[in-house]
Amino acid sequence: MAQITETKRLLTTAKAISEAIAQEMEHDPNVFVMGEDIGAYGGIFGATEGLLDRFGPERIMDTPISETAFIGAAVGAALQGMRPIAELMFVDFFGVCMDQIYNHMAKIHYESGGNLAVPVVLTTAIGGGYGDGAQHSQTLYGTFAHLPGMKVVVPSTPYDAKGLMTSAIRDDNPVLYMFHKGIMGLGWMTPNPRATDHVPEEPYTIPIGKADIKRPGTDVTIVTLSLMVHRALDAADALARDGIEAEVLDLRGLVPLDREAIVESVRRTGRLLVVDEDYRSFGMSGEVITTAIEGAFDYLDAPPARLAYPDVPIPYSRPLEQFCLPNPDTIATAARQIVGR
Amino acid sequence: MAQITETKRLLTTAKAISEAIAQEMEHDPNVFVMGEDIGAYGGIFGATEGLLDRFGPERIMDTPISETAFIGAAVGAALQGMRPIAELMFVDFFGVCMDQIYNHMAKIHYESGGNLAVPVVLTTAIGGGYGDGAQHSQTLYGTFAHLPGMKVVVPSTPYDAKGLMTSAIRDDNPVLYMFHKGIMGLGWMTPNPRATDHVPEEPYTIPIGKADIKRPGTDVTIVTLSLMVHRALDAADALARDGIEAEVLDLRGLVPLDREAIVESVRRTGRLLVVDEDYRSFGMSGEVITTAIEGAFDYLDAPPARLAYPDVPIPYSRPLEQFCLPNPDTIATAARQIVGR
Amino acid sequence: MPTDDVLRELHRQMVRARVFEETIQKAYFEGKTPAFDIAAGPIPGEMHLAAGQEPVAAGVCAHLRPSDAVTATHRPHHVALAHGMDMRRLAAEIFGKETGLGRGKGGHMHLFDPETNFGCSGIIAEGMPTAVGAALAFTKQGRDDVAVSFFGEGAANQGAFHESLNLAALWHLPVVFVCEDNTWAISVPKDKATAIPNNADRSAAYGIPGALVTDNDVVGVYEAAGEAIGRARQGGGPSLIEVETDRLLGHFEGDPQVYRSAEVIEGLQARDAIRRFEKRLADNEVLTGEAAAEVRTAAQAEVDEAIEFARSSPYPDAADALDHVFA
Amino acid sequence: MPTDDVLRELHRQMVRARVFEETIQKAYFEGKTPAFDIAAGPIPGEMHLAAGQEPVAAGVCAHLRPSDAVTATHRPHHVALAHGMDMRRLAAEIFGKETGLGRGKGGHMHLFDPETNFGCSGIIAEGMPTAVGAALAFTKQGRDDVAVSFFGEGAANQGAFHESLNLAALWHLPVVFVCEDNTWAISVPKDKATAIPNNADRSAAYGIPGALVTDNDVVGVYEAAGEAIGRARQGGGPSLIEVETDRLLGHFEGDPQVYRSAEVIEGLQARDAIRRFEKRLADNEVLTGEAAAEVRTAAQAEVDEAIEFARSSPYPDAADALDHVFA
Ligand SMILES: Cc1ncc(C[n+]2csc(CCOP(=O)(O)OP(=O)(O)O)c2C)c(N)n1
Ligand SMILES: Cc1ncc(C[n+]2csc(CCOP(=O)(O)OP(=O)(O)O)c2C)c(N)n1
Ligand SMILES: [Mg+2]
Ligand SMILES: [Mg+2]
Repeated sequence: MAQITETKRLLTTAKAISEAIAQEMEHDPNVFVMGEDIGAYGGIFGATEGLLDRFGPERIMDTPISETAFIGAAVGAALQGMRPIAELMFVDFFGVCMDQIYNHMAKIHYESGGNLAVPVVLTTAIGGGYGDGAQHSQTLYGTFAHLPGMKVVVPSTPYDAKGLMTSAIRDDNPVLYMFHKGIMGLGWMTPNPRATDHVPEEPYTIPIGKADIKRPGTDVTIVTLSLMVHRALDAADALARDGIEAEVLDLRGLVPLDREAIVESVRRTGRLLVVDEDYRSFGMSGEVITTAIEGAFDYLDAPPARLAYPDVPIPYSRPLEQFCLPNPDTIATAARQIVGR
Repeated sequence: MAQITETKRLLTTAKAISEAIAQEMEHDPNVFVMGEDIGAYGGIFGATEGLLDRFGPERIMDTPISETAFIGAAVGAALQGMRPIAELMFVDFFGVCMDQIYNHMAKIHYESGGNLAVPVVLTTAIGGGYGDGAQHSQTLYGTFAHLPGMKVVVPSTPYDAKGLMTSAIRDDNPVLYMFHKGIMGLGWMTPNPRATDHVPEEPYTIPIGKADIKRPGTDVTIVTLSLMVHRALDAADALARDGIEAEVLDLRGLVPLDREAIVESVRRTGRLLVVDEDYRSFGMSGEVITTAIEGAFDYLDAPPARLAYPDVPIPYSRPLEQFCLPNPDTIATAARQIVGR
Repeated sequence: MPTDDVLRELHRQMVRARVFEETIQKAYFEGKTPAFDIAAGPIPGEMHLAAGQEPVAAGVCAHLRPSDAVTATHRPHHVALAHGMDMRRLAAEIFGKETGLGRGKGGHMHLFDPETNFGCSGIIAEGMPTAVGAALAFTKQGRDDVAVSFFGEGAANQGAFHESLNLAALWHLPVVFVCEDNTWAISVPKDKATAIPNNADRSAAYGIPGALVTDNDVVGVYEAAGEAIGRARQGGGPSLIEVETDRLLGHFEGDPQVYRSAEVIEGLQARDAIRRFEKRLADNEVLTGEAAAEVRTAAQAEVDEAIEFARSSPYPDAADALDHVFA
Repeated sequence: MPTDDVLRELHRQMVRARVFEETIQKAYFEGKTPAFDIAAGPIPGEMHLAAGQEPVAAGVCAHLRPSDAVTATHRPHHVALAHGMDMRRLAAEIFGKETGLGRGKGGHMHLFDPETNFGCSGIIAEGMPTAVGAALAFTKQGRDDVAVSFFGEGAANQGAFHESLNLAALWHLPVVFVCEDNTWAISVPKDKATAIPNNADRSAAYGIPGALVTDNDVVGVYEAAGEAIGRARQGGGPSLIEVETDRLLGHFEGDPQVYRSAEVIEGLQARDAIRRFEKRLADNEVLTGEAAAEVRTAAQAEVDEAIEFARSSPYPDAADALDHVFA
């Protein structure tokens, strides 16, 4: 779990991310940022706030709405020794630039037989729940995790967000860094108390590919990530009141997938519930369950189950969207079913 | 299984597909085809061979290399009552036009509350094994199956290919029709004896979303699709020589997924092996295993297993690529492990 | 020069759109004050209003009939209304109600109306290929309908712009591409995004006519669009029109607009196209101040009725979220 | 007019590329006759040869140094060799050997060479943004290197073309975009894909200089490229050059070429740029027929040595397929 040092220094996730970027830019002149509205605006979700004033337009570069060109330019610059950070404003827009992300950023290192590195951090906002409709509300981490060649980081807290961003920038591989709008601590989003937390000022790293037990438990393992970690923790509190101790395992990312942590926890609890804000089928929920089957089949006291976003585009109207999203009640109910009480 | 009528009429899969398109174009003036090199060339993989001579350039339209524009145009034309067929030459190119495919073709019906239909058939070639490298050899059916709003059809035989194409064209929904280069019966690809087979001349349909038992068996269920069906059938022959009767279930597509067929077969055999030419993680193999867990957990005599393409970009060099692809030997070995003899 | 009746109709359409959006704006902030929570209130999510851009919609759509296809953007209300969309079903969709255009599934960036052949997309420039496809269908169906694609100046640097114009020109399709140049793409000004001053000049890259309308002039739009749409309808192929217009409000409601000064914003308000047009109509004795006020009153009544319809309509059943994935 | 030494070097580079590809072509068909099986023989997969297009590569790369970045396409050999790529490691990669540029992982469409700052992509037009990014890096690093992006005329209708040129022009980057117009995109001729006759004219859409080189003339390419590359190197920003060249062979080996007649193909062969250039050099007494023959002999020796290196090199271990996913 996150090491809390004595002095409490509270930051939102957005500030934790921009601080990590700023600290890396301070000591590494090769780091720069490109994206739409990441300059004067500070990033639509605040991930680059304050950076323009501090580093100027040469290193904090607003771009045209040309994702293929500027994300491809990040790849090209990385191949020349730079360490670009490029922001895809919403992950939902990946379709206009997926070729650069996936046929180039993700494959060149391999195609070159390891002779070239592509140290790009591609940041993007994920998640809905606020009525933004089918083209601005998805998570899609399963889509990217299925395709080899990029690491996929998906933090849930300010502390993890800073440490993982520092690791992502220092990583010699392309890293897709997906931040959920609901964990950024934005003043204009539905408040999430855990989106502001203690974040040490000095730079630190968190290893990419290591899951974190956000709440230890003995009766059932709830595997999830991003905003759903908070929903699961709320559910776990409710379950605890009924004497059910749920362990909440935060994957913190999907590539590399911390299969050991999943297997180890499921072996202990004997029960698995996967909570997934991405589409149910052919994604994260099936992979995590299969991982448990492969590593903990004989330890299972009940069939693993999943609570995921149904296989439907994201509806706009509030009752429709809320119906589709896992929430503490539905998570707790699903966990109770698995535990059988 | 495919009903074989008395008179044998042998067609390659490519001819079976172009025949289905031609027959639908004959009786439905709204059907037309757009794509690169689908006219005089007949489609790089022969799916539109002969159609230009028969229907002329007004209905068989070669396009510029502008996938976003012409696939988007297919969406726009479908919204006006046409029934376009658009060909994305290789699925590997999806990244240049994924927004039209996925944010538009797949979502407009839902966003319109069911008021608009988008009857587009998007055909695309999948698969490798012939040294075409990381950008021309993928299957990626898992990527598309994860995203809601489109049906995903992936035939393995000439008979299925014709019936499924007829169904796809008549379907009021967008249908992604993925044909594997290795099942087309092309003169310039490694011969596949099952890529030429009896195909009735009269139009017929095969329901989208219904799996087919290509070989009945009692000891283990091998779930797969596309070219891997043929690899699995070869493996099953080898297994039979050792007295192991493998059932080969051909999914014939992933959306809708025929979960009943998977569960029914696994309940009978008690054992499941998923063979997947797509990348191993976060894809089809995990979804099929999870489906078995959800529907047949108490019937399992062994943990379900998977043999899939490893999570690496497709290497060019023959020994490297062949190492990654499932083949009859590795399938038989995996099946023997599950059966335990 | 358009007739006085046309001038009055152009004015009426601009006012309808303005009043509709002013009213939507009020409703949008219900439940979002004092603390702004984008998810709260009767209208959640992003809200992109077009105040200042009404001349583009009114001037273009005056030449269209319901069977002509129109594709718009994330900022679609002014275009939808000018093209004749039922205001009640539009409002109901924005309120997420069962009676909305998409039964509440689409929302304000995803409006689809078979009645007026209207669609829009929240993805920049990606509504353009759909318009090209509609025009392709028209030629195949022997219809003399045209397709009009609205997009912002920021969209003109997206690949879909290039591919769509080339394909439409190559196939000589009846499409008119209308670029709403309001200077801004969220916080990024045109000159920080576009390598040349005018997108109209990019028409030469496709061998099609290009027209630039300056000063947010609805009559200029009306005339340029009339020519382009008439040409397309008669088989003369596609055109590109760029209109210099103004975005009076933030990119979306709640936009702090840190990227432009209060002076700039006040300057924009001061040259509000509707007020300037009303003065001109009054000077030319086409429409008196009183008559203009009546137009506004009538528009407000129409809008209030539509909003009331939306408010009083039921929400869809939650479980309906699972319907309409497949036909 | 280039010096005689330059003319001879241009000729030598064209001949090297031609001889290399003639030899690769023979090896490609080993194991593929009588029955053509694309997966069989020492070189599997698609094989795109550039016979006829050597003037473009030679004329442009004559102005480059190894630190200048070059991105090419699915048809990359002539460019790679002209830019100085080690022929042995190129050949070894095509043969899928451990000693290849990418240890056999990339193949002929995915050649990456840090020594000559060379890369290519099998996705049409998608090598262009990478070149823009290289140029961006050069400006940040204070290097006076330039980036050159090669692409076909068919790529000029892909969105990436538009976005790349706009971004390079907007940021005034040292990139030169070189369009190899060989008329054909597989089976689709330029006039069935491109709305205007010359892509060079599209430079105006970005406010950058455009040049058209006709008749597959290596000297014309050399001069146009010299101007554009010099300008870019001195901070003058990007340019677009289109060269009318010829694809003498099929799109890929095994292409039945049903889309063009034998006469057309013979016509192309008859105007082979290398033979025409040799005649011109002989007429101008720059290079005698004998000397030209020697150049070819020397090239063949170099090529044979490279192919022998490739053939005699070991394949990578099968399990190495799992390496190099991550650094
Ligand atoms: C492909 C894509 N990239 C980015 C965005 C985010 N975005 C929404 S509106 C907008 C600005 C659009 O500017 P413009 O095209 O000028 O239209 P305007 O907002 O001025 O009406 C951006 C960048 C998007 N929706 N789609
Ligand atoms: C995005 C994309 N679409 C289609 C293809 C398939 N394809 C490979 S080469 C080619 C033709 C390219 O023509 P051109 O750009 O003129 O280059 P040339 O082959 O003539 O050198 C096509 C369509 C591809 N590789 N990438
Ligand atoms: Mg704008
Ligand atoms: Mg070409």
